[in-house]
Amino acid sequence: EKKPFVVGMLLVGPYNDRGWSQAHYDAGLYLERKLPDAKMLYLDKVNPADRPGLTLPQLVDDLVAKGARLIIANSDDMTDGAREAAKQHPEVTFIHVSGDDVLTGKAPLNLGNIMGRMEYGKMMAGFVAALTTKTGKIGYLGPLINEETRRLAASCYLGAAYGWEKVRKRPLSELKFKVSWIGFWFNIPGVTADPTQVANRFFDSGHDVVVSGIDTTEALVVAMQKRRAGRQVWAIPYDYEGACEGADEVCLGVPYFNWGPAYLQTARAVKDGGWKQAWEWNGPDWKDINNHDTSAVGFLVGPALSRAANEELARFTRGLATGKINLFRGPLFYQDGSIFLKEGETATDQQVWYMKQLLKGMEGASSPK
Amino acid sequence: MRIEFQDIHKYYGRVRANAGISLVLEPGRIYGLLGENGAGKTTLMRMLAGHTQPSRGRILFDGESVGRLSPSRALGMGVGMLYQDPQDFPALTVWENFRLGGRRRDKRNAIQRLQELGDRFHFRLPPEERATELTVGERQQLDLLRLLDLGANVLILDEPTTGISVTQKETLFAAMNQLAKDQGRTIIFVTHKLAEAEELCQEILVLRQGRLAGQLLPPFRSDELVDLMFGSESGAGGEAGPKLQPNKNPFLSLEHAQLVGEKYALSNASLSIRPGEIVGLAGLEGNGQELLLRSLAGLTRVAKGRIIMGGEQLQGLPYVRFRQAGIHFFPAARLEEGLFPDLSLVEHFQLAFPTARGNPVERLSEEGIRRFRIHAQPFASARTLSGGNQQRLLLALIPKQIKLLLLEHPTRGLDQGAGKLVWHHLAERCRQDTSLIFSSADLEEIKTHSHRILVFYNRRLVADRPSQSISVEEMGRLMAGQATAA
Amino acid sequence: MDFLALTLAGILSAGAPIVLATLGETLTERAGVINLSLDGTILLAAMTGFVLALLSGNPWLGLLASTAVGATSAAAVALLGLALARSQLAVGFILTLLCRDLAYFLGHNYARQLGPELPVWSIPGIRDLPFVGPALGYQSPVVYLSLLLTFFLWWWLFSTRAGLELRAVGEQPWAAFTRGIRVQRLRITYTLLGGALVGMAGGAFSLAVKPGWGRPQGAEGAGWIALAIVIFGGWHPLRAALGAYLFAALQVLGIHLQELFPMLPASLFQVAPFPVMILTLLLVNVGTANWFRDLTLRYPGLKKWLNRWQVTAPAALGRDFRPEKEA
Amino acid sequence: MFSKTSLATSLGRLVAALVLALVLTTLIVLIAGAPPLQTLAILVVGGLGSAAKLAQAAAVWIPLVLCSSALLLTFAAGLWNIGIEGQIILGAVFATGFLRPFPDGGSFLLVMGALMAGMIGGALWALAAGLLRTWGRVHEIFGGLGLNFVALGLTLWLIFGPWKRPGIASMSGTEPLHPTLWLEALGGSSLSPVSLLLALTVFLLVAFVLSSTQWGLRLKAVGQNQDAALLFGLNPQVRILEAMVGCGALAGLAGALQVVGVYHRLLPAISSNYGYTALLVAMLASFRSQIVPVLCFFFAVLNVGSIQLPLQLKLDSSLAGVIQGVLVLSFFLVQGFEERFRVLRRTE
Ligand SMILES: Nc1ncnc2c1ncn2[C@@H]1O[C@H](COP(=O)(O)OP(=O)(O)OP(=O)(O)O)[C@@H](O)[C@H]1O
Ligand SMILES: Nc1ncnc2c1ncn2[C@@H]1O[C@H](COP(=O)(O)OP(=O)(O)OP(=O)(O)O)[C@@H](O)[C@H]1O
Ligand SMILES: [Mg+2]
Ligand SMILES: [Mg+2]
Repeated sequence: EKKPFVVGMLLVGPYNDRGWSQAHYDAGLYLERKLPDAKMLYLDKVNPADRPGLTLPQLVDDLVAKGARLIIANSDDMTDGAREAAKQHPEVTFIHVSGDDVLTGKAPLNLGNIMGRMEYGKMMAGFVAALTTKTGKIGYLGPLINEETRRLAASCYLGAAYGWEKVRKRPLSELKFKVSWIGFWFNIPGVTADPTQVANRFFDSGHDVVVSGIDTTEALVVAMQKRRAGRQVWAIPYDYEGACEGADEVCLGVPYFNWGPAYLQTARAVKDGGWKQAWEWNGPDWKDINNHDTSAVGFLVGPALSRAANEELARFTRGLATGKINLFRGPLFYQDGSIFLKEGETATDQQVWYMKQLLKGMEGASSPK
Repeated sequence: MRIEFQDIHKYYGRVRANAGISLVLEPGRIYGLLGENGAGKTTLMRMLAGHTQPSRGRILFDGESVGRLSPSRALGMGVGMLYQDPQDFPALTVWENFRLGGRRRDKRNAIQRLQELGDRFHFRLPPEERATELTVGERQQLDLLRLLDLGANVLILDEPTTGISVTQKETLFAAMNQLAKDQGRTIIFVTHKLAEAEELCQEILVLRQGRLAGQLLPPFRSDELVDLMFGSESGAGGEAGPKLQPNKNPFLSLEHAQLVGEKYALSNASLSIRPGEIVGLAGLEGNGQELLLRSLAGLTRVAKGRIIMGGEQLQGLPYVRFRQAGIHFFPAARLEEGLFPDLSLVEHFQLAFPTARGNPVERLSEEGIRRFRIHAQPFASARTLSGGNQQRLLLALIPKQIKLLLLEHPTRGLDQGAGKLVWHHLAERCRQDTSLIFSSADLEEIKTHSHRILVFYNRRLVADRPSQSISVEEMGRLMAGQATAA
Repeated sequence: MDFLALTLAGILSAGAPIVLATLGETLTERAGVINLSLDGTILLAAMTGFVLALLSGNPWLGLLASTAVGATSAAAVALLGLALARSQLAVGFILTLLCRDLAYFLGHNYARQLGPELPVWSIPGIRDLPFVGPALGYQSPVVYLSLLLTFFLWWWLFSTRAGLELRAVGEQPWAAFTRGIRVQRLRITYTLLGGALVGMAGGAFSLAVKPGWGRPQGAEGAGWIALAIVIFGGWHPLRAALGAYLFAALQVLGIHLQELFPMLPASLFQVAPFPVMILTLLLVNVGTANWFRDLTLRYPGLKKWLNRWQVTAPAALGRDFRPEKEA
Repeated sequence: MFSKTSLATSLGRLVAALVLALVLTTLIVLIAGAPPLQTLAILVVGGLGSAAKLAQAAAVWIPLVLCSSALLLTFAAGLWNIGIEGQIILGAVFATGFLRPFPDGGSFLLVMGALMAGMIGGALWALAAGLLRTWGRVHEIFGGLGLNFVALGLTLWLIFGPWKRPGIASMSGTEPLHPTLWLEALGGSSLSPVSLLLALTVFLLVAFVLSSTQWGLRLKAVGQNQDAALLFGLNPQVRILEAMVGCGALAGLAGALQVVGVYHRLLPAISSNYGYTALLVAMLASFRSQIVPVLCFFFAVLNVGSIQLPLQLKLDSSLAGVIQGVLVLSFFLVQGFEERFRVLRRTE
C-alpha cells in the first residue's frame, strides 16, 4: 500500500466555525479530493484560550510523528511558533498563512507564506454595503489591530466610498464608516469585547449594515435577530463561502477565501520536491472570481442584495478586473491627515500590505492603545 | 391527653442522656421538671416533642403508640415545646416568626392575632421588627405566644422565665394556670428555680444523671429537692487540697470588669487571687461562671474595667499574651475545643511542649500517658479515645510552669479514682504556687477542693465566701435563687 | 431617544440569562445551599438546549432540556452535598469544571451550526408605545420570563407561606425542623428548582441571547458573575435582578465607554464584577471579625454606617443539616 | 472537610472511585458516539506512547506537582485556596516583569531572580486572599476566585497594553524573552531538567515539612481545630496567612517556570488551568502527600494524551477534564456512601 502524503493543518478556531478556519478545513478536503494520496490531519482550536499549556512546536512534533510533510498554520498568532517549529523540522515544509516572514527574511528556508488578496473581496463588501445602507452608517466589526486588519478595513471603506460617491452620487461626508475592534479574531469571553454586543451597538446606534472582519458569524446572527424584531438591517460575513446560509433576509454577500488551489499547488510542489520558498499573495481569478479551482478569493452575492445593487456590483467587479478602477490610487490620506498616497500615485503591494493606519474618513482606532 | 413514657433511653454516642425513664403525665396538671445541668431534662422533652427519637423505649399518647414521632407529627398530637435557647429566626420579622410553622394566616391576620395574644400577657412585640432586635426574653415571649396560638394540648416550657420580668412572669403563670385548669392542658415546666416550681406546679419530677430521681407532690421542701437534684454523695470528693498559705499577696485582680460574651454580659465583676489559691465556681450553666473563666483567659472581651496580673494590664490584649503571662485555660468541650481529633497523642504532646524535639517527645508522651493513666497507644488519634481518656490527655498537656490554671469541669466524665488522680495533680501544682479557678456541676467537689467559693445566679456573682463558711445545701439554694448571700 | 430605547432593549436582553441564573442561585442559597457549579452548568445546559433544539427543530424543547440539565447538575449537588454531606463548595467546584468540559466534549460536532432560535415576541399593547415600544415591545420570551420571574420570586419569597418556610430553612434549619418543616426535603427541592433556573439561563444564552453553540459559546464566565451578583444582590430577587441588569449595562455600555476612554483596558469591564463581589463580601462579613467588633465598641457610628450597607447571608448557608446528628 | 484515614483505606476508595469513573466515562464516550475502549487507549498511549510524549507529560507534571504540593499546605491548614490560579498568574507576571528590562539577555542569575520574583508575586496574591479571610472574614473561595479574575484581567491589560509587542497586541503574548533567559530544555521538548528538579525538591520539601516539622504539625492542628489551636497558643490566624503565603509562593514559582521554561513570554492563559487541576489532585489525595506525584502524573498523561482525540477520533480534547472531574466526584460518592453506611451500622 502506498504511503499517503500527509498534510498537517493547525487551525486557530474550530474546524466548523463557518469562518476562517472552516475555509481552511474545506481547502484541506479539496486537497484530498484533488490529490488522491493526500491525507489531511488537522488540529483545530489551536489558541492559548482553548488549548492552554500547549505550544505550537509540540503540536507540530505530533503531526510530524504522524508523517506530515507539509504543515499549514493558519493564524497570524502562530508566527513565532511556526518559525520555531520550522527550524526544528527542516525536512518538513511549513506554510504560515497570512504571515510575512519570507518578506522580512526571518523565515527559515522551509517556511513559506500564503495569503489571499482579500482587499478585493472587502472592497466589494464595502461597495454593496454603501449601495444598500439607508442611514448612511456602516459598521465594521474588526478583530485585533494589525497591518492585515487595517488594510482590510481600509479596503472595505474604499469600496464603500466608491459606491457612495460614484454610484449613489452622495457627498462622502455623509457616509459614516465606523470600525470597532473586539481584540481578537473571535470572541474569548472575559478577554475580548463581546462581538454580539458590539454588533448590537452598531445596529442600535443607527448603523444598518455591519461588515464583519472577524472569524465568526455574530454580525449575521445579530442582524437576524434585529430583523425578527422588525428592523431593516443587513450584514456581510467574512471568510467562508457558506457563511450566508440560513440568513437569507439579511446577508448581502460574503467575501471569502478559497485556499484550495494554493494548497493543491503547494502540496504538489512539495511532493515532487519542487517547492520553493515564496511569499504568495494570491488574487482572484478575474474571469470568474467564484471559480473554486482558480480563484483565491471570491465574493458570493447574498440573497438580500437588491437586483439593482447586484448589477452595479457586476459593473464594479469588471472595473476592478480590468484595472479601470483602482481604489488604492492617490490622493489618499491616513486617519491623522498624513499622506498615504500622493495625487496619482498607485500603491505598491508593500504599501498596501503594511498599512500603517486607517484612512481618513474612517472612524475607529488605528493602533492598539 | 395522658402521656406515658415507657422505659425511655437516649444515648448520644457514649453519653447516656436518659437512662430508663418511665413516667405518666395526666392532663390538666402543671408538672415541674428539675435537675442539675446535664441531667437529661431537655433531652426527655425533645423526645416528647418529636425533635429526636429515643434510643429505646416508647411514648404513648392516651395509651396508644403513634410510631416514630417527628416534629410535625408531635405538633399534630398537640405537643408544643418552648426551647431554653429560643429556636427562632433572628433574621426574620416578629410576625414572620410568629407565623412560621403556625396556622395559615395572611400577614394582617397574623399581626392582629399576635397583638391580641400579646395584649393578654402585656408582651409588647413590634411585629415588623426583626427578631435580632429583640432581647432573649422577648424572643421567648414570642415563641410562647406562637405555641399558645397553636393551641397545644401539651405545652413544654424549657426554662421560660430566664428572660422575663417579674410582672410578665406573673402573667405567664396566671396563663399557665388557666390553660391547665380551665382547658385541661398538660404543662411541663422545666426550671432550675425552685421557688417558681414550688409556686406553680402540682407535681415535681427530678432527674439526676438521666434517671428519674424523684416524683414529689406538694407541699414541696426545698432541701429535699436540692438533695434529689444534686445528690448528697460526692462523685469526686475525697481528700481536701493543700492548705492555703497565708500572707501571700494577690497576684491577679479583676477590677469592676464588664465581661461581654456571645450571648450575655456579666457586669461589675471584681476578684483577686492569691498564689496557690483554689477558687471554685458554682452556678448553673449560663449564669456567668464560664464567662468569668474565659475572660480571665483572654478569650472573650472585657468591655470595661481591668485585669491586672503582676502589675501588667491584660485586658484587651490578645490571647497569646495571657498565655505568656502564665495563664492556661482548660475547656469543657474536650474534642471540640481542646483537642485535634485526627492528631495522635504524640503530636499533641509535641504541640503542647514545642521545645522538646524528636525522641524526647515520645518519651515525654509515654511518661504523660503513664502518669495520667491514659489508656491509649501513643500514636492513636485523639478521636478514638474515650471521654475520660480525652480528659486525662488534656490534663497531661497542661504546661509545667504556669501561674493561673482556669478549668471548666475538670473531672466531668471521670470515675471516682480518676477524679482523685486529677485532684492529686492539681493539688501538687498548687503547692508550687499555681492558682486554680475551676467550675463544676458537682457541688461536693467544689466544697471539698476550694479555698474560696463563688456562686453565680442570674448572671451575677451572688456569693464570694471562704469554703468553710458555706455548705453544699446553701450553695444549691443560692444557685437556684433561693437565698441571698449573707 | 430611539438609541436609548434600543440600548435599554439590549441591556434587558443581555441581562436576561444572568437574571435567570442569579434568581436560581438566590433561591438555592436562600434554602441554605450553595451551588457553586453555575459556570459549568450554564454551559452544559446551553449546549444541550441548542443541540436538542437543532435535532428536534423545536427551540422550546431545547429550553426544556436546558432546564432539565440545570436541575440534574443541581441534583448532583443535592446528592453529594446534602444527602452524603460532602462539602457543598467542593462538589460545586468540581461540577463547574466537569460540566464545562462535558459541554465542550459532547457539543464538539454541533459547534457553529445554525439552529432554531426562540421567536421574538412582539407584545401588542406595548410595541406601539413611544420609547417603551422599542425597549420592551420586541423581545425574546426569555426576557419577559426573566422580568416576570423577578417579580414573581420577590412576591413569592416575601409574601407567601412557602417563601417564608424557604427563608426559615436557610436561616435556622434546626428551628425550622422543630416547627415541623421538612428541612432536607425543602433544601433538595429548592436546590433542584434553583438549578433548573440556572439551566434555563444556559438555554437563554444558546437559544436567544447568543444563539448557537461553540467553543467559546459566549456564556463562559457568566456563572461566576451570577454568583457574585447573588451576593451583591443580598439574596433578594429585586436587588439581584438589578445587579444583573447593572452588569449587562456595564457590558453594553462598556463598548461605548471603551471608545470614549481608550486608555481603559477592555478586560476592565469583564473583571469589574469581581472586586465588587469581594467588597460586598467584606461588608457582609467584616462585622463578625473581632478587631472590627472592638472598633465598633469604640466608634458606635461605624456600626450604623455599616448597617446601612450590609446585607446578610442566609445564616445557615453552606452548612450541613441532619436531624440525626443534632445541632 | 476530609478526615484522615489510613493509606490503605484511601487507596481502596481511590480504586473504587476509579472503577466508577471508568464506567461513567464509558457512558459519556458512548453518548458522544465514540468507541470507548479505543478512546481510552488513545488517551493513554497519547500521553505515554513515546519519549517525546513522556517528556511532554513530565513538562505538565511539573506545574501540577508544584501546585498540588502548594495546595497540600493550605489543605493542611483547612483552607480552600481556589485562588491558586491567580497566584500562578501573578508569579508569571512578576517573573516577566523582572526580565523585561533585559531584552538582550543575561546570565542565569537573572533567571533565578525571575523565579524569586515569581514566588514573591504569587505570595503577595495569596496574602491578599489570606488577609481577606483572616481580617475580612471573606471565605477564601470567593476571595480567591475574585482575585483570579482580577489577575486574569491584569495579564490581559499588560499584554494588550503596556507590555504589548511593538505594533501588535495579540493573544500570542508579550515579546519573547531573549534565549539566554530561557531555562534549558531537553532536546526539542519543553521539559527543563531544572524545573523537574525544582518540582521534585519542592514536593519532597513540602512532604517533609508537613510530616516532620513543628510548623507542619501546627498547620495541621490549625486545619483540624481552630479553637483548640488558639488554646494551644498556635496563633491560627498567623498560621493561616503563612500557609497561604507558602502556597502562593510555590504557585508563583510554577507560574514563573511556565514563563522562563515553557513559553518564554507572558501569555493570557499562562496558568493553563493547572491550579484548578491541582485542586482536583489535592482533593483526590485528601492529604496523602505520597500519592500526589502519582496522581499528578496520571492527570498529566490525560492532559497530554487528550490532544490525540481530535487528531485521531475527531473528538474534543476536553474529555481529559471530564475524566478528571468524574474521578473526583466518584471519589466523593464512594467516600460519602461509605460514611453513610458506617453511620447506619453504628445506629443499629
Ligand atoms: N445533641 C447532643 N449530642 C450529644 N450529647 C448531647 C446532646 N444533647 C444533649 N447531650 C448530652 O446529654 C446530656 C443531657 O443533656 P440535656 O440537655 O438533656 O440536659 P439538661 O438536663 O437539659 O441540662 P441543662 O439544665 O443544662 O439544660 C448531657 O450530658 C448533654 O451533654
Ligand atoms: N471512634 C472510635 N474509634 C476507635 N475506638 C473508639 C472510638 N470510640 C470509642 N472507642 C473506644 O471504645 C472504648 C469505650 O469508649 P467509651 O468512651 O465508651 O469509654 P468510657 O467507658 O466512657 O470510658 P471513660 O470513663 O474513660 O469515659 C474505649 O476504649 C475507646 O478507645
Ligand atoms: Mg436543658
Ligand atoms: Mg465516658
